[in-house]
Amino acid sequence: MTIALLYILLSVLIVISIYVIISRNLFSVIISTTIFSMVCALIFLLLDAIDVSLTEAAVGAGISTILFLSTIRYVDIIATDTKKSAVPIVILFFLLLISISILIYDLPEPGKANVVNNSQATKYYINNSTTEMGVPNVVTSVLAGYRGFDTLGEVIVIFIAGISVLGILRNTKGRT
Amino acid sequence: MSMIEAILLILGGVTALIGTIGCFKFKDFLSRTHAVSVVDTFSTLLIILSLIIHNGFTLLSVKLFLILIFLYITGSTAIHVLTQAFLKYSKKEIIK
Amino acid sequence: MNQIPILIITLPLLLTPILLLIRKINIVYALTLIVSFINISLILALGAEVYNNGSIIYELGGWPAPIGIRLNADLLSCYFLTFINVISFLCLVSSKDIIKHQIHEDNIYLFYIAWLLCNIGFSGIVLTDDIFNLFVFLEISSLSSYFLISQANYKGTLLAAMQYLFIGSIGAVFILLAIGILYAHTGTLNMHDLAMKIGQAKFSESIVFALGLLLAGVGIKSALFPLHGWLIKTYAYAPSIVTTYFAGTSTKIGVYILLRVFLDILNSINPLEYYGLAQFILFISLLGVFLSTLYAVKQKEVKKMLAYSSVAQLGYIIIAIMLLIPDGLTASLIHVVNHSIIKTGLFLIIAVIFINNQNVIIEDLSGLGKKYPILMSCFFILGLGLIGLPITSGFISKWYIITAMLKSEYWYFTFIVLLTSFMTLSYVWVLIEKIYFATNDNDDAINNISIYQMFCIITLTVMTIYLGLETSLTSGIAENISNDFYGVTGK
Amino acid sequence: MKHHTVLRIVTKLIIPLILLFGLYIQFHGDYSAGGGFQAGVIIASGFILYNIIFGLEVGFSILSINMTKNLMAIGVLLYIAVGFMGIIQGLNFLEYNSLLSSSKEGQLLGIFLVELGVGLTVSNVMILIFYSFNNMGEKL
Amino acid sequence: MLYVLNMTLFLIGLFIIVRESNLIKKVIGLNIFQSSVFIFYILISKVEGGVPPIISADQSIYSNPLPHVLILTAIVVSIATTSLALALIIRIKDKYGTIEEDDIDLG
Repeated sequence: MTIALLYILLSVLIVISIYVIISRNLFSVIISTTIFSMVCALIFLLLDAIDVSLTEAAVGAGISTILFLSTIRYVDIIATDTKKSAVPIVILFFLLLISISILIYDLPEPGKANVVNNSQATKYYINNSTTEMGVPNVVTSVLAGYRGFDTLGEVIVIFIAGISVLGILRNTKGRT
Repeated sequence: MSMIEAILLILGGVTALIGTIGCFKFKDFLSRTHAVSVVDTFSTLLIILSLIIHNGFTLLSVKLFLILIFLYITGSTAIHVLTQAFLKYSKKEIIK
Repeated sequence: MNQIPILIITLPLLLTPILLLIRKINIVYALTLIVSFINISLILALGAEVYNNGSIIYELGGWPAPIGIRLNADLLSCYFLTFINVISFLCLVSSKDIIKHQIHEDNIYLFYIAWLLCNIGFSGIVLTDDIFNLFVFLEISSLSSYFLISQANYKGTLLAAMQYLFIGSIGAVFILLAIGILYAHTGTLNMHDLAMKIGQAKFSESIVFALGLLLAGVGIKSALFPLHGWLIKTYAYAPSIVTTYFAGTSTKIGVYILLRVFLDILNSINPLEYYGLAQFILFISLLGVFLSTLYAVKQKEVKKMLAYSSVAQLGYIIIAIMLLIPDGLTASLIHVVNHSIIKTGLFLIIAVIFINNQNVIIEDLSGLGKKYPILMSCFFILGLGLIGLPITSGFISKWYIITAMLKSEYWYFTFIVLLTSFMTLSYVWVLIEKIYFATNDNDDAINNISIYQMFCIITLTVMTIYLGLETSLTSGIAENISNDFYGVTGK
Repeated sequence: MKHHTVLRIVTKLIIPLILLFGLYIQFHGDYSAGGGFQAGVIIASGFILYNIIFGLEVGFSILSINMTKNLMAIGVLLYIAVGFMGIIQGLNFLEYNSLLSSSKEGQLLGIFLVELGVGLTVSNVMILIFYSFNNMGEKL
Repeated sequence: MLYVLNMTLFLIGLFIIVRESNLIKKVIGLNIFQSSVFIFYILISKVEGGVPPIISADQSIYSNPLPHVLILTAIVVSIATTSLALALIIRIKDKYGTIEEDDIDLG
């Protein structure tokens, strides 16, 4: 049941991304990106990743849409057609797709990836999160506790984004 | 009990589907928004009602009820703003 | 517990938010310099300890290896850390007068914060022992470098930053997916653990896919030949001090990741010997060396010429690694440091002299020999180093590369190295001829070169000569490292 | 947006709800989905909604650009300071055991403080980015 | 098979970044590209019959929390990249007058 739904949702994602290629109206492209993010959030929800789902919904459908819409206030809303020919790149696309499909054929099916999901670290997190940290949500305890250094890096990344946007957009005048 | 839930849920799904079909079927903007807004509010009500019945009277049901209220307020406001924008800008290029 | 490895990352990190609170240019500049200096002394202390007592492992949060993240300071990390931080310090010292002309006044404190964060990213990449943590630090350094590049006021700057952003993000996502596939096969993210488990995991095609993705991602970061396009634009259009900094560090980090991933973590499956991957890279880089030297000869703009020369020199480094013998690794490690010092020096001289110029074309150099006698003799020595003539460090690294080639089965590559050296001679000679033998018709005022900038340039020149005469410093450590890498497998 | 009565009233009605939800996500992240990052984004979006409806000037009077800069720096500082507590007491960086006498309580407090730092930084960075995108021409 | 769909998405994202000339569409392509990798990580973290990794007394099988943590970090990186790219786009429009990469003339 979950797997069937996943197939449907992933196909929806592909349809949306093809629409992104075809459509030349930036406004509808941005709105379809929002839908893309919502469908992604649904997929994450189906795969038990509730924290990721919440984040994707808040970021992809919330903040990033606001940023995109803030941007297209300043630019032309209709994108011009690219002059490059599509044929060679489409052929390349299918060749790559076929070769990648052959290469990744031996990855474990979702739900049966035992090497990963029985690994030492994962077991440790699940067994000891409540006793060592007193935090039932394992994602939180791994995020802020066991792998807190990654989260420090994450905070720095967002800090850089802040100062960069501030520095890039400073003192630019004469815009409609 | 589960019968009622199922019926409500299916009804909700079907109404949402009808609303979406209406959105594609109608030609002009105002009837489209009309189709979506009215039907959507109703289908939300049905679906959340079914979920509340499923859960009984728990904290989760209270949360669902809050979601319902929130959706009612924001959904209708959004449609209101859309229509106002249409009335204001319908001669301009933004809306095709 | 030895706290030095974490202090190297967290001390500048602690400073960055404080700098954002202060916002006064002079205080920000002074604090940045002080912390960079403390960092160098910490790194030297760490290096001495690692050299004497072996690698230091630091467990963050006290969690042991596969559960938490840990840092691993071994000889290779210290080697890279040292020269990256020294170069960063020298560039910072000489930056003050230059960026006043190129960067908006209100942005200068942000510029220094981003600089520190970029350097933290580099240090973190080099020190970490967790492969996902490496990705995080890679993104920290990339994001801050997009910002640093975008700050110049040249015509192509914004477009160059944008294109670097796209290509850099593609590379990062490739690396992310490759990490995911490796994780799917081994269930661990710790590098040591991964190195052990990847050997036990059964062979699978998706690992080959991961290898390809890693190679592409690392190739983008280290400007491997067909993926070098961003480097030229970035070097030409970034603020000149940023170009100086990146010329010595940014691509070398790519080389570090290549070494770490392909020769250390994945060593047990011999990734470079799959389907002749090493030979493939070898021939591609050889072609790259030849073509980019040719482009460098044709260039009229000095910055672009030096950028193409960087691509060629990186080609040498990659070729030396791909010979897959200990001597080759030694040669490449020596060349990494020597080339960084030489290129930083050359770019720094250009940056110091041409503060306001959009493009520096060769004609601009005419007659500079009389105006700046000391600077230009430094330029001359560094130019000799770039060609690889004796008494400079460039000679030592060329010597090691050629010896390594003669020892391997690819002895005929030496001809190409000699040929490209002659081509290098031709374009460096064009510059030197302009400097000393051409007369200048326009009387531009002589820039005031501050004593600090002079000090940095002379330091770099002296280092070039010193490393050319006293080879035991670089080659001793480099040989130790390559013995560590190849000694275990007994090749 | 002076004449949009419905919009203004509804905004006033739902912004407290959004902020409340953000705080719930922030402080209930130990027991259910959520954490500092999500909470920061949600709180920021509530504030951004306020700015969109009532204009940036009103927003600036509540939270000026300098204030957002300071707050985002303080968020990062909080995180690093918690990390340095371990070093000061002779343990490792980010070792939360040192914060309180009991190890488990220390871990809980550490996670709480760290998430608070993340939330503070993220919400202020998002607001700052929104300001920068929409306030061109004035001094940032 | 799910991975093939996922990789299709991956390639479409790459295709958009490489081929499109409009910078905003490129950024959207980058988002799609990154999302496909996020989905890949979450796909391998699923455990059959598992529930979300919030420990409760009446459950014993949980999905793997580690990839969730990694992807949370990666999403943050993605939004940071997006905001930086959009800021650059606004400046590019300001400076060159267009956001079509092919039309920008550095001449």
